[in-house]
Order: sequence, then C-alpha cells, then structure tokens
Amino acid sequence: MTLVPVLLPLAMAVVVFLTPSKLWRPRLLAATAAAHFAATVAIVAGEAPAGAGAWLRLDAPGRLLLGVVSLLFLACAVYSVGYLRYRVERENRRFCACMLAALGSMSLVAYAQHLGLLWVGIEATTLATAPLIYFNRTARSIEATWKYLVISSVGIALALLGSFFVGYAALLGGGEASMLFGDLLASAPSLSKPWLRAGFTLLLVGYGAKLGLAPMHTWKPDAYGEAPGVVGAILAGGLTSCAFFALLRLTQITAAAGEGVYARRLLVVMGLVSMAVAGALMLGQRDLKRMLAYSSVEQMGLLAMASGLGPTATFATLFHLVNNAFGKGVMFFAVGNLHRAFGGKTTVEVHGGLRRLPLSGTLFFLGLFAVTGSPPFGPFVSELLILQSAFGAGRWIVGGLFLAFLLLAFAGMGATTLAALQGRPPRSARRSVYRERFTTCAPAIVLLGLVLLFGLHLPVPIRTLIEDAAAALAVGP
Amino acid sequence: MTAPAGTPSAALLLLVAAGGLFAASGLAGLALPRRSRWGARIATGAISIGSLLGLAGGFLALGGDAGGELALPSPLPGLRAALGAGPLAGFFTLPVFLVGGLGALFGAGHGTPHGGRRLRLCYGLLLAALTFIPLARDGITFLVAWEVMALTNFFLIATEESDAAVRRAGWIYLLYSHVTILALFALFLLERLLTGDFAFAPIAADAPAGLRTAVFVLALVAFGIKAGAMPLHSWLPAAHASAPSHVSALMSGVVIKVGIYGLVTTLGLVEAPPLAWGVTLLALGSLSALFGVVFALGQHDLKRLLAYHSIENIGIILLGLGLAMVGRSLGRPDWTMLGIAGCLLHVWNHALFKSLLFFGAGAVVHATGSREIDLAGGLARRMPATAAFFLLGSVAICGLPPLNGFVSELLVFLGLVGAASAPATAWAALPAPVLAATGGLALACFVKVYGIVFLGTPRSAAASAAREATPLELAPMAVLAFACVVVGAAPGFVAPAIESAAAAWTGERLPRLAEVAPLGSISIAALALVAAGALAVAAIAPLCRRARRRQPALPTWDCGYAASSPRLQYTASSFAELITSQFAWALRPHVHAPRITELFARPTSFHSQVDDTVLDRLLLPAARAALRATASLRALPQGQLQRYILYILAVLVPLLVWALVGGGGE
Amino acid sequence: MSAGWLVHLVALALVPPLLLGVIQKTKAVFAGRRGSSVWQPYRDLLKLAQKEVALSATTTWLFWVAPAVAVVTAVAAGLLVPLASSPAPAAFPGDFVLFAYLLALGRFATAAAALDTGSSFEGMGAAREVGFAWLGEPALFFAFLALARLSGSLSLDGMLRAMEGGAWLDRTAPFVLTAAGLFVVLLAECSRIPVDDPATHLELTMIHEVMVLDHSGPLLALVEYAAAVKLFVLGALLLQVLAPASQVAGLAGLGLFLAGLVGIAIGIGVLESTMARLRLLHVPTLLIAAVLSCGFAFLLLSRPTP
Amino acid sequence: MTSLLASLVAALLLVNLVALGTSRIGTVVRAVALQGVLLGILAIAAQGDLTWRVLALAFASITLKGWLIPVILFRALRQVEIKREVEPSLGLLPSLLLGALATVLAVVAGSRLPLAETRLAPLLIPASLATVAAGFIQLTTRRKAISQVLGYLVLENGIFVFGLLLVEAMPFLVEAGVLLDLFVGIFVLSIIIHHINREFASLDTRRMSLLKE
Repeated sequence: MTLVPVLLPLAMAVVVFLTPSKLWRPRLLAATAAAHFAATVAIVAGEAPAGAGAWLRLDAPGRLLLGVVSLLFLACAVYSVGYLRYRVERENRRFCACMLAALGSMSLVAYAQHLGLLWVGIEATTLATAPLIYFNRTARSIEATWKYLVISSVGIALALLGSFFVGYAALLGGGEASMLFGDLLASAPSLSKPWLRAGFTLLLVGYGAKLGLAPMHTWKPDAYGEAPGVVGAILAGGLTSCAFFALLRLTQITAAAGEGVYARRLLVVMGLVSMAVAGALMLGQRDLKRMLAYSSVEQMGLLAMASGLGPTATFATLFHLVNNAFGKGVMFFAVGNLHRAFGGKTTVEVHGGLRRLPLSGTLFFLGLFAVTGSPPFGPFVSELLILQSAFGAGRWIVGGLFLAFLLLAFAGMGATTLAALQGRPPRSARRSVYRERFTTCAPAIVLLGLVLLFGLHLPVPIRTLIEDAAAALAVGP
Repeated sequence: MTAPAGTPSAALLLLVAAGGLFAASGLAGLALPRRSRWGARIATGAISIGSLLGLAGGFLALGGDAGGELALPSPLPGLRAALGAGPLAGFFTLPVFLVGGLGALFGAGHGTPHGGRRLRLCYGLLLAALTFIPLARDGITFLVAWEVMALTNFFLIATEESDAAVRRAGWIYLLYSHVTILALFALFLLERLLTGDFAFAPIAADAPAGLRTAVFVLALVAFGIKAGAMPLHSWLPAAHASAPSHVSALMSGVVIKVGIYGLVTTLGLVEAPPLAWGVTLLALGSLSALFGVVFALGQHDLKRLLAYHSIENIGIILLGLGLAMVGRSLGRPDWTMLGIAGCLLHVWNHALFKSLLFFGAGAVVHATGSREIDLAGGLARRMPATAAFFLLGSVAICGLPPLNGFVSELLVFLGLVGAASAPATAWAALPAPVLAATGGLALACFVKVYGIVFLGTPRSAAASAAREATPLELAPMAVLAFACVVVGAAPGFVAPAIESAAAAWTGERLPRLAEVAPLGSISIAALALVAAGALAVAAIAPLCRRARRRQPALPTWDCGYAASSPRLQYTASSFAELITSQFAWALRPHVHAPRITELFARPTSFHSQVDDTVLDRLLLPAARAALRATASLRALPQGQLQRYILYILAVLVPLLVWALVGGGGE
Repeated sequence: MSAGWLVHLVALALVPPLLLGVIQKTKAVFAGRRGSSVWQPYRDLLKLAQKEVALSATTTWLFWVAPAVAVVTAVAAGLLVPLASSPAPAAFPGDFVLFAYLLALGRFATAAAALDTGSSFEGMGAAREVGFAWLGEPALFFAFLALARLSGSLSLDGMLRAMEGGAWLDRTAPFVLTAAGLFVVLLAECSRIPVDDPATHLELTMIHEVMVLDHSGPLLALVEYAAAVKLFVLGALLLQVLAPASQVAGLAGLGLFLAGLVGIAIGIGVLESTMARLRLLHVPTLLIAAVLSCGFAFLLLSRPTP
Repeated sequence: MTSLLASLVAALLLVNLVALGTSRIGTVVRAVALQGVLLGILAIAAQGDLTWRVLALAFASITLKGWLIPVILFRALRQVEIKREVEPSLGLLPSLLLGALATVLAVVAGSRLPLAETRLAPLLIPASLATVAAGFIQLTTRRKAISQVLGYLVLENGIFVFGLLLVEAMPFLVEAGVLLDLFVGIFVLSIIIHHINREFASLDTRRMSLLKE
C-alpha cells in the first residue's frame, strides 16, 4: 500500500490519456489528486515506515515533501478543472496525463533514498512538465519548452555525474561503494574529500539548474512566462521543492563528511547572487508571469542562503519552503485568472485588476504581501527566524544584504502588481467572457488561508512534521 | 502597582474591546449591498462606541491601572505574543479614540466619495491597528499590527486610485512602509539578541556599544520614516494630500504618532544612553522643524501644506525627546522631565489642532471642490463657523498664547534655555532660536493660509457659491477646538497624565511637572489675556455694529482703481515669495515665469511650484539610475540558448577546479 | 493692586505716545523745522477716538477685533518687562517665551486683518511684515539666551534686574553685541527708518503702515497706541540691557529710567534723520546681522570660564 | 583484457573527435550510434564476471543507443530535410582542436586525481571527462537543434562511462531507469524539434530568441 502515492498517479496518467471524453479528464485528474492527498495524509500521519526495500523509503524529510507536493497538486488539480473549462479550444488529453505523470515523479523523488533513483525521479518530473509548458502551442511557448528541456537536461546530467562522483568518493573511501543516503551518511567521514567536494559542486550546479539559482536561472522566466498559471504553480511550488530537498540531503552528507564549511559558503554565495540577480531583473518588469518567475528565483536564492547558515536555520528554511510553495500557488492562480480575464499578461493589457476581478485582484495583492514576507503571513515568521540565525551567527553582512534584497524584490514586484491592479480596466477586458468561478478561486483562497494560518499560529501537527524533517537533515557543524 | 501578569486589567479589556469594535465596524458594510445607508450607520455607530470605550480604558490605563497581559496565539512556541496596557499605551491611544471617533462622525457627515465600503473597512481596521500597536508587549504582535496599519493606510491613501498622482503617492508610501518593516525586523532581532526575548525588555548599559548604536539607528530609521522626520519624510505630503480629509486628519494627527511611540519606547528601554543620541535627535528635530515649515510655506495645495506642518510639529516633538535624552545622559532629571513632558504634550496638542485643521480643510475642499488655495477666498463670510474653527486651529499650531500649542512649546523652550545656564551644556540651547524662527515662519504660513482661503474676496465661482459645513461636520471641529482651549487655559488638567506616562517611560525618578514648569502662571496668563481681550472687544463692538448698519456696502478703498478684481489680491506663492526666495537653495522652486518677447505682450501666466526636494532631486534620480543599470544587466542574456549553457559552464569549471585542487579549507 | 501693578499700568497708559512725539520732534529739529509739539500724538489719539468707524463690506469680525488684540498683547508684554526699580508684576520662569509669542500674536492679528480687506496693498504689507518678522524671533531668543547665561534666571525680570552695574565692565563685548541686536529688532518691530518709513505715503514702499491703511477712527487709534506701547516695551528692554541701573530705588530710579527712554527715542529720531530706508531686499541681511550679533554674544558668554 | 579495454577507450575518444569534426549531421548521428555500441561492449569488457544483469544492461544500452535513438533522429532529419550544419558559431576545425585539447586536459586531470584501483579507473575517468567535454562543445557551438540533441547524447554517454566504475553501487532498476529517462528525453526532444521546424520553418536556434527582457 505504501507505494500508492507513486504508482496511483502514473497508472491514472495512462487511464486519463486513454479516456475519450474531454469533460471527464479534468474530473478524473481532480479525483486522482484527492485520492493521492488522502493516501499521503494516511501515510504521513501513520507511524508505519512506508516504502519498499532500501531504495524507496519515506523518511521524515520525504514525508514533509510528499505532504507539500500533494496538497499543492490537489489545489492545482481543482484549479485545472475550472481553467480547462475556459480553454475548451485546446486538447487537454496530454495536459491531464502529464500533470499526473509529474505528480507521480514528484512522489518518487519523495520516496527516493538512492542518489541515482533521486536523479531518475527529478529527470522524470522535467520530462513530464515539458509538454505542460507547451500547452499554449505558440512560437514563444515552443522556444520556452526547448530552452527549459535542454538546460534542465544538461543541468540534471551534471547532477548525475555529481552523483557518480559522490559514489566514487565512497568507493575510494574503502568499503563497498553505495549511493544510498543511509550508507553515505554512515561512511561520511571516510569519503574522499576532493571527489566529494567536486561531486557536491556538480550536484549544486545540477539541481541548482532545476531550482533556478543564478546563473542557471535563464530558463525560468521563459518557462513560467509562457506556461499556463497552474503549470507555473506546480513548477514553482512542487518541482523546486523536490530539487531543494535533494540539495538539502547532499548538504547533509557533505557536512557529515567534514566539508560543511565548503558547502555552506558555496550555498550562501550562490543564494545571495541569485537574490541580487533576481531583484535587479525584477525592477521595471512589465510581464506579470516573468515577474513571478524572478520572484521564484529570488525565493530559491533565499532558501539556498538560509540552508547555508548552518543547522540552526534548517527549521526556518523548511518552514519557508512550505510557505513559498503555497504562496507561489496563490500568486500563479491569481495571475492565471487575470490572464484569462484581460487576455494578456503584461501591465500594458492588464490594469484595473481590482475592479475587473475583485476577488482575484485582492488575492493577488495579499499574495504579494505574503510572498514578500510581510506580517501576519507565514513567510514573515520564517524570514524572521532565518534573519535571527544569521544575526545569531554574527553574520551581519549576510543579514544586511538579505534585508536589502528583500526590499529590492518588494520594489520590483510591488510596482508591477500595483500597475496591474489599480486604475480602470480597459474596455476589452470588461467584455471578456471570463467570470470568477468556485474552482478557479477556491484553491487560491484555501492556500492563502493556510499561509495566513502559518503566520498566526502554526498548527502542531505541521510543526512536528517540519521539526522532524529539520532534525533528520540538520547534522554536523 | 502592576497586577500579576496573568490577569488582564480592566483598562486592557476596555482597550481590546475598543480595538475589536473598530475592526468589526467595517465588516458589516461588506455584507450589506453597496447602496444601502445602513453600512455607513453601523460603521459610524460601532466606531463611536468603540471610541468611548477606548477613552475610558485609556484614562484607566493612564491612571496607573496598568499591568496584566492578554496572551495571544503565537505562531511558534519560541515567539511569545501578548497584549498589555501601560500608562504610555494609554497616553498614545487616547488621541486615536478621540480623533478616530470624531473622524468617523466627520466622514459620515461629509458623505464620503465612492469606494465607501472599502474606505469604511480600512478606516475601522486602521483604528484597530492603532489601538493594538501601543498595547503590543512583544515584537510579533507589534509587527503584525504595524503591517495591518501600513496596508490599511495604503488603501485609504489610494481611495481615488483612478488619478495617477494618487497611485504614485500610494506606491511611494508603500515602499517607505516596507523599509520600516524590514528595519523593524532587524531592530526586534537585535533586541532579542541583547535581551534574550522579543518582549520589550530593557537593554543593559554594558551591552556591546556597536549593537546599541545599531538599535538606535534602526529605531531612528524605522520610526523616523513613520513619523515623517526630515530627510525620511518624502512620502508624507503626497500621501496625506491624496487621502480623504477625515482620513488625512487621522493620519496626520494620530498615525504618525505611532512612530513617536515606537521611538519613545525603544529609547526608553536603553539604559544610560550615550550623549550622541540626544544630540542627533536635537539636530534631526531642528532640521525637521525649520525645513518642515519652510516647505509648507512654498505649497499652495491646502492639504499638502498641512502635511508639511505635521513634519514641523514632529520636529518639535523630536526636540523634546532629544532634550529628554540629553537630560538622561547628563543626569539632569529636570531637563528629562521638561523634555519628555514637552514631547508627550505636543503629541496630544498636535493630534488636537492638526485634526481640527484637516477637518476645516476637508470642509473647504468639499465646499470649493479643489485643494488649491488660490481658487478659494472670502469663505469666512460664507462659512463663518468653519472659518472660526480654522482660525483657532491656526493660532494653536503657531504656538501662540492662550492656546495649547504654546504650552508644549514653552516646556521645550524652558528645557533648552535651562541648558544655557551651565557653560558646558550651552550647545544644548542652540535649537531654541531655531524653534523660535520656526514659530515665526509658522505664523507667516498660517496667516497666508487663513488670509487667502477665508479672508478677502472669492477668487473663483465655486468659492463664492460655497456653503457652510453640515452640523455633523462642525460638531467634531467644535469638540477639538474646545479641547485646544482647555489644554491651553488649564495645562494643570493634563499634568498628572503626562507625569504617569513620563514615569513609565524609563522608570527613572523624575521631578513632578509643576516643580519644573510654571503651569499655574501659564493658566493665569492665558485667562487674563482672554479676559482683557474680551473686555477690549466689548468696548469697540458697539461702534463697529453701528458702522456696519450705516454703511453696509462700503467697498474697500483701492486707490480709485476702476476695474478692481479678486485676482488683484495676493496669492499663496506671491505672499510667501519673500521667504521662499530666501530659502530657494533648499526649496528649489520650479518657477514658470513668462518671458515677454513681442512688442505687444500676449496674455501669459506665472506659476511657481515647490516640490519635495529630497524626493525629486535625490531619490527619483537614484531610482531612475538603478532602473537604467538593471536594464543594461537585462540585455546580457539576449535569449540565446548556447549563451545560457556557457554561463553554466563559466560557473561550473572554476568551482570544480577549486573543489578538486583547492579543497574547502581542510 | 500692589505698587508694581500700579506703576506699570500708569506708565504703559501714559508714556508711549510721548516717545512718538519726542521722535517726531527730534526729526523736525534736525530738519530745521519747529515741528509739532511733543504732546501731539496724545491729541491725535483723542481725535481719532471720537471719529466714526468705516468698515469695508468685504471685512469680517476679525478686521475690528485685531486692533484690540494688538493693544492687549502689547500691554501684556509690557507687564512682563521690569521698569528699572519696579519689578515686572507678572513675572514667572519662562515668561520671555510668553513675551516673544505675545508680540507674535499681535502681529498675527494685524496681518490677518490686513488680508481681510481683500486689497492688494494690505496683502503686500502683511506679506512683508511676516516675511521679515520671523528673522527677529531668533535674534530675540539669542539675546534671551545671553541674558539667561549671564543672570542664570529664566524670567525676564530676573534676567534684567539681577545684573549689577559692574557686570558691564568685565563683559562689555557680549553686552554691546546683544544691545546692538536688540536695537535692530526694535527698529524692525516698530517699523522705524532703516527697515520701514512710518511717514511715507507711497504704499509700494510701506510695510507696517500699509497693513493698517483701512483702519479708521477708534480702530486706527488703537493700532497707533499699540505701536507706541510696543516701542515703549522694546525700548525698556533695550535700556535695561544697555544700562542696568536698578540700584537707584524709588521715584528717582523711575525718573532716571524715563529719561533713558526719552534718550533712546531721541537716538531713534537722530538715526531716522541721518539715514535713508534700506532697499527692501537688504532688510533680511540687516536682520540676519542682528541674529548673528546676538548669537555671537551668546557664544562669547558660553565659553567655559578658565 | 586491459588491452581490449584500452583499445575500446581509444576508439571512444576517436569517435568523439569525429563527431566534433564533421559538418554532416548524418555522420554525427552514426558516430553517436557507434559510441553507444562501444559503450555496450565496454560495459561487458569492464566487468570481470559476466552476470546476466551486466549482459542485460549492455544489451539494453546497445539496442537503445545503437539502434532506436538513431532511428528516431534520422526520421526527424528526414522531415527537416537539412543535411549540413551550416556555419556553426565556432568553426569545425577550432571545435576539433578544442575537443583534442579537452581530451588532453582530461587525461592530465585523470592522472592527478586520487584513484581507487589501477585497473579500470585510469582509463575510464579520463575518457568520461573527455566525452563530457566533447558533449558540451557540441552543445554550445552548434546552431541546429538536432546537433544540440546530439551534443546532449554525447554528454550522457560520457556520464555513462563514469557510471561503469560504480556498477555494483547502481542497482539494475536504477540503471534501467536512467536509460528509460534518456530515451524518453530524446523522444520528447525529437517531438519538439518537429514542432520547431513546423513553427520556425528552420532548426536554426538563432531565430529562436524572442524571449528576452
């Protein structure tokens, strides 16, 4: 039963691909997502160690990742039902199938205990999401998909090479070479240092390409800019979380092997560079989805920098990851709605959003404040804790730069958001067919409610989930 | 006399109830249909009741019924969240209830423009946030209430968002308030580092000097921006001008005082503050006071002018606070008492007369339809009551006897000049002449405003057709005017409130206010002045009444000029031209003077405008330069896939070499 | 009504117009004319008091209240200043602020009344009055600082009477500078020659006179009387800085004091006869000079004594 | 056995340079196919004992890389009717020289790095690094989309070579998963190439630069 979250979506992907009726596919997609979420809750809540054999086992970080991915996907699935009703002119067979395939591969990543298997899972997510980006069938979306595929594949190939380097470091360290996390952690001190450092660097660049850390971020604005809103939500919330968990496991192994200082310095520098680049490129950005892409690059930089602050910040990093996943979901759903209502996604076509779509407009506005870490939302608490561990470790410059880049990001995003939401909507927008439905607004409201709840009072079960994951991942100096 | 931490005191319960009522006042409106009048009535009713509860709670808290905390759900176990009412909280929430309640009445009477529902919701939430900020006993609640205040303030500023200038004002405000949020992040974290907890715990004297200075600088930046002290003030004029009048009254009179509350409490926490802090505050206060009024002189938008005056009064408040800090550093409790008393009393006084002026301005703008004072004129004859209240407000804000502005300025003067007696501290007296000059300039500014808006002949059709404000609008003005007179005539009434707030400030033993300040003499002087004035007026009243009856339509003698027109009168820019030319180096006025080129001069126009120098000459060019810089950065990728992969390689290869060869610090 | 109040009220009621008369007499003698008698201002005031009031239709109640306010504030300011031997009846610590702000209140009322008439001349007068007066405030306060530094007291009464004669000798520079600054402030406040020409009839050049152009009858009388009282009060302040002769008690002291005031009036008259009016844009520089001189006096005094 | 190994590795390096040097895409596809086959044989040669697992793995990679992927690529080539890589951004000769330089550097690096045992590693690691470098050169200098796919394939082969060292660490399932992902990746890329051609009427990636700030 324990591998249901992985197998169910893959099986249903095939079923959905074969069902003829265009109306039933989204409903099946939503049903599978609900079933997947139920299974996940059962597994995560239950104490039984889920998984088969040594390679596929759900440990504490895996549980957290599965929970986040499953809930986010459920919201995306429900949103897709409403969204696809407005996109009847498009064939949604491949869309629904690939969505479920993405869910399956993301669940696989949560289960993976083996570096190679982890690589297979992440490569599978890339291949599953490529056709989703191509949903709009325009010249720009082809180019976006092409760049997404090539850069991600090259990145992940480097990650595979990195995994082999780590394996080889284990081989050099005596004992039989194994690429299971458990064994690597156990034999960490004996790993050969240069190979391990080279392996970590390759993995950081590889999975960093999936995360969208600078300078591997170039595909992100194109991919998020051309993909439908809901795909953006999955990419920004789900895929990046999977890649980030892979990176966290690697950091843990490197730290256990005594190379913590090297790894953390690399993470902090790359994190800050990403935040700087994202902040700079967001200034004067006129395209709403590209703005969200840069915001995602900035958040990933923030997470990388936070994970580089040492074991004290692990809880805050994971908490911020959860907040970011749901926060980005809200923003992408709202932008999707605005895109449908205004028929465009740059501030030239989109203005007067609050008047044309009062609910989505308000959600987008509150989402801006949630994502940029304003109280009373969740990211505020996690960013406060991250800053606290930075100041606690006496790293004033890192803390100062962190605050400066947050301000830069707010300046960039705020200008675009206000340009889109304030003022009077153009006449063409008022006549467009789009009306706010339950399915297109409820997921965003639920996710925003969650983010607000996390800010006001983090519920105990979720807190223990994050604390266990943090304890499992925080090892070494 | 603090009750055990567990049981919340009566004052706290009243204050929290008031905050709850405010927050809920707007919600009813959302449920009802847009056109129904009930939404407005419920909101106004809820806010009025809330204000009354709050006033009771505030006085109780001031009366020393402090202590007792109300725990709140905190996001994480490590972060404690609680509310508690102390004398300082009581002191700073009273203006919120008075001005907030009266503002709601004024808004109802005023017939707020479209977007009424959102306006009422945000107005209620803003009042709630303003109530909870002083009550917050820890960083988390403070920050949450602070952000709710910032957000609702933004929505209130951007009420008429179809106008691009309003959107720009809203955006600049939002950016500045985000800077305050981030500064507060760092501030509370530093406090947690120094005192081990987010709660406002005293910072020991032996804490590392670097961190204490950082706390001071961060507090100054975060709360200085909120209070609108110069050079951090650029968001304030445009924001207060574009908000509806009763909201501007609340923002100018009360919301910026939250910044002062933050500064006062944070500085109160630090034990044995260095002298440099007091000197910085004195310098900032002088700068804000003098240039606040100088910029106000250059304005001809009524509400922008009043906003700049808020900056001037914040300067005076900072002078008081600076004096108090100098007193603490040099161990002179009498200066500390004078300084903090002047600071706190001026917070109340400014809340009173500034709201009165903004209500008056709201009535004028409502009557004449524009904020341009050059289009108004002769309104005193058509709106006598509003004119009288505005005049009283103007006299009060200039700090002229017998009203309340004079009392708080006198306290600050006493402290500053007192410092002149000892040679070593003579430098502390230097701000006194600056404050005097500010008083003189404020007089010039308000003679200009009152004279041009209310006196003389109407300069536009709208002004000549102006109608008196409705009774619901005049009532709040009457209450505020009465309060100004009472505080001016009998400062003894407010002395106990100030003393209990001052005592709660730093816990140091301070002398009683009456020992250091001649409150009794001030009352006698004020009453004597009013009595003598009334006597003189009564003497010449019959003569003038007879003159009015015999020659009712006597025109003003204008040297027999045939076609005299209202446009002959002095306008805002011409009246202040003497002073603005003296300060041209700071104001940088944009003057569009006509150049007569042809023989027969065609009709031309003269227009002079004073924009905000810090914003237009410093910040906007810097922002444009940043945009240009990022634009060049953006051109880098040019969309080529090969180039993207080259970037990845460029990063990967050196890192690999470094990893394999160098080794990360074995 | 203790003796102090009586002396002050009588002096304030009777003496001021005399000073105006002395100034006009001095100017006439300088111009080789006999000039009107010294008591002419009293006759003018009485004549105006009986005349009829003319109020323009555009004016509001403020127009005729302002002269009353001007007089009351001037007299009240007078009660704060000691007259040689008799101490100031209404003295209290911090009354120098009340003194300055009372004069400011009077100025506010007069300037507002000027704007009330709605004519461009009064507007010009009001703009110039407030445009220059603000520079007088810091000068006055620097002077007060210097006096406070000298006497250690916070009340005008203490400041002016505490200094014994000798103080003049060992600290002449600060005294001279403060007196010079105060003299310029007096000239500006009472609109004498270097700042403003009271006797001119060309509205474009006037400052104070053009503000009261429209006042007539008793209102004009009140305004003239208020100006005279202000001259008397500032003269008294200046005199007690120049010659702190408070040792001579009783009536003789008062007599000496009045002689001193007349001397100052003569000085003003001489100055007005020998000097032309400054160009309007140079008046601020003169006032800034006054501020600097008082400021410099205060700096001199606040040097830490060796 | 080592002499067979050495010759296979030498052949591998040679094929790398051939792929870099030729401008006809057909030749490059055949070279990459040959490289796939060589890898299969190398997998067998590298292992001492011939368990069924190693045989199945080798057979799968040979059929996949040697036959199935070239078929897909040739079909894509036919639809696009282009034969020659016209003026790549870096000339053919310079890229060849660059490939050679990379191989030399790989060998030098291989010798200086700490190696586990002397039999397999000194041969395979330099080969793997060299092939990876060749793959990157192909990726970054060629203009046509198909050439970039081929570059990616060469890159994957390089990594596969390195993988041979850790055969026992990689369970069969994972190895199969890697191959499957590779295949599906190439399949999706070929579909995209088909759409690129239909949309942009040419595979020249220079025309595909609409998306930029």
